[in-house]
Amino acid sequence: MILDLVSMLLIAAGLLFFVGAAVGLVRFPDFYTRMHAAGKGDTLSSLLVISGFALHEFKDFEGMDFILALKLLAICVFIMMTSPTSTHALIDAGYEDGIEPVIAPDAENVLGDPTSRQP
Amino acid sequence: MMYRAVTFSLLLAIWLVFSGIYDAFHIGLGILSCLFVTWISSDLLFDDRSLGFRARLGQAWRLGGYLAWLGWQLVLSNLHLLKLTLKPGAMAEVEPRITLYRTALKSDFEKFLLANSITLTPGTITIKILGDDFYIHSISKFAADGLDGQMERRIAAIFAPAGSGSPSPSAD
Amino acid sequence: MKWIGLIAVVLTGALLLSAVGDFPDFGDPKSPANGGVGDFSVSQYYITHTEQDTKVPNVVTAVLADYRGYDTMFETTVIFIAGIGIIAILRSHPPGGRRGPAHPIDATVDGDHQRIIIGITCRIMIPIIQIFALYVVAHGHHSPGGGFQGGVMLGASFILIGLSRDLQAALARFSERRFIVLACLGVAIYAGFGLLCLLLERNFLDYGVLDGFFHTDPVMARSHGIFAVEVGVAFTVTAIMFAIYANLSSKGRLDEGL
Amino acid sequence: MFETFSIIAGAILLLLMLPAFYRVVVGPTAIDRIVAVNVIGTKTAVLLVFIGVIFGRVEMFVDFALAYGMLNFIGSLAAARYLHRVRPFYGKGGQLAEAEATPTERP
Repeated sequence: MILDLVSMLLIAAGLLFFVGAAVGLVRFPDFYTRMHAAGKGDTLSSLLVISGFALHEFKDFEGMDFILALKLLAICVFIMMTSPTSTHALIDAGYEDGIEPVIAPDAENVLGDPTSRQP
Repeated sequence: MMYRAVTFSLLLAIWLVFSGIYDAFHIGLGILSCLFVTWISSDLLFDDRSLGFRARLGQAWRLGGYLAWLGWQLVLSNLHLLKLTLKPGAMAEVEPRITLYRTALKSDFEKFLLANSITLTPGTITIKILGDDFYIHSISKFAADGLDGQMERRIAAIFAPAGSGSPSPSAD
Repeated sequence: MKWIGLIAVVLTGALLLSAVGDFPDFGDPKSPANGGVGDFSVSQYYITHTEQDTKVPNVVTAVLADYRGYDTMFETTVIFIAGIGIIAILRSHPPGGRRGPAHPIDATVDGDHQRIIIGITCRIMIPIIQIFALYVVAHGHHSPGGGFQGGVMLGASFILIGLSRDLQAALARFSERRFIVLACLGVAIYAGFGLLCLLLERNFLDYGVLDGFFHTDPVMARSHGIFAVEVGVAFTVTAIMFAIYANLSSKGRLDEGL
Repeated sequence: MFETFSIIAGAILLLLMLPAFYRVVVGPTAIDRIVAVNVIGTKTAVLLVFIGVIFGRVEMFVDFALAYGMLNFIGSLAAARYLHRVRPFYGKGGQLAEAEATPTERP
């Protein structure tokens, strides 16, 4: 019972982070900032939701439950490996595609104008 | 040869976790598949083969500790992002900037770990790596200030234990 | 010539459409497939008899590769023909001759991040994806999956090599010669098992007669026959997936790719 | 109890795809749409685990989720690589191109 409650709590927290990512995806001003919401909000929330389920599947403390929980954790590891990489690949492609970033007034873009790098 | 054996046993462990059916037929198929994958892509999993098995085991152990620390950082980063998105009026705190971060890490795998850790934690994403320079997009000033080199020190400690003093060669 | 083709297509289409009216209604419980003719129902038969007929727990796999194996064989052949068609069209007349890359690659744009971040992630992921793909192929009997799904993932792992480095690195592992041979081999395995049954004086793709070949009883032989056929499907799908990517991304020149 | 909770949570997750879908429709740049599709893909992978828990067949749906995640990863990498190398939308979607009168074209 306690295990169920904890896993529900984890799933609820994951959903909260999913909400944050979804709202950020709509509200943020430019492509680069939206990428923050898209790439990271999804990672942690997927991890929380799936580990919540892994905990729930652990109810009987049998061998097969352990294997099933490991299988669910494999998804977590997979997301943790691939999500930053695809985030990076997409943001880099956006930069090379000439999308101008919005920069705060008190900072400068050290990387230079993306469209000036045209070959 | 040893690396091939390690690859094979890792793959077999993955197969056994996924399979869930432990009769002779399926385990035999698993061994055949693992041999096949080891044959076609054993050079992919481990790139640098200069280190001994014991040193690798130590690295893997410290890597696990680092990943646990990273998980906690991930929670902090997402709380910051959640505040930025959901709190009314917090949108003014969104001050995106691109900063330069110069690292002392040498090997490719260390840089890879640093870049992915940066992408995962407080409001920062690695856009480019040119030599030792990381170009990082941060979503706010708070996030940009989070890059204080603590992460780099922890990564360096994985591959060069404090006792040895000498920088590690390269690591996978 | 164009007009003859058009007339043939229109006539065939009209012929097929004219048969639609004779079909049973959508979801009709009394249709031959659902309710059956007399006291014989096809779907009831599959659900109740699959386990004792073939010892395959997954009814869908049994229907796909055994009861309707003929259909699946030609699905595999369709994939094979699609791949061969793409290879034939793109390889015979690559635009701009065989010299020079399709997309000129700018080394300054690449930086080190392509090699470091994407390269290392893909390097670690590829063996894991391959073992997962083989797991999907091997467990077609017990979980949804089998030749088509596993083949797609195995082909995708080779595509990932091409994406993380360049097409040459992928072709070094899985050359043009190899993927064409493997595609043919897959179809040949499927049709060959069917033909073997025919030679042993049974129906095409009736695996029960292969009990001597697999050293088991006829029921297990059907189970093993389904597995062998799935492996053939996986071969073809893997090879064709990669062949389509390699040819389309380099416009048939097989040089640099994306 | 847990099943009801899973159904409700899954429904919320499904509704959360709508903001991403808004991004797919509105854009404004092509890569924004790709990112949004990627986000929908990640949510789908998680939703498959939900469905598995509701039907009580987690071990089966985990395979779906993993396969879906893999193909999603490969798809987004391929899209990024294509935009990076071929640049079909170069300067067309960025805010700079809207400000400039002359469109920039890749030689």
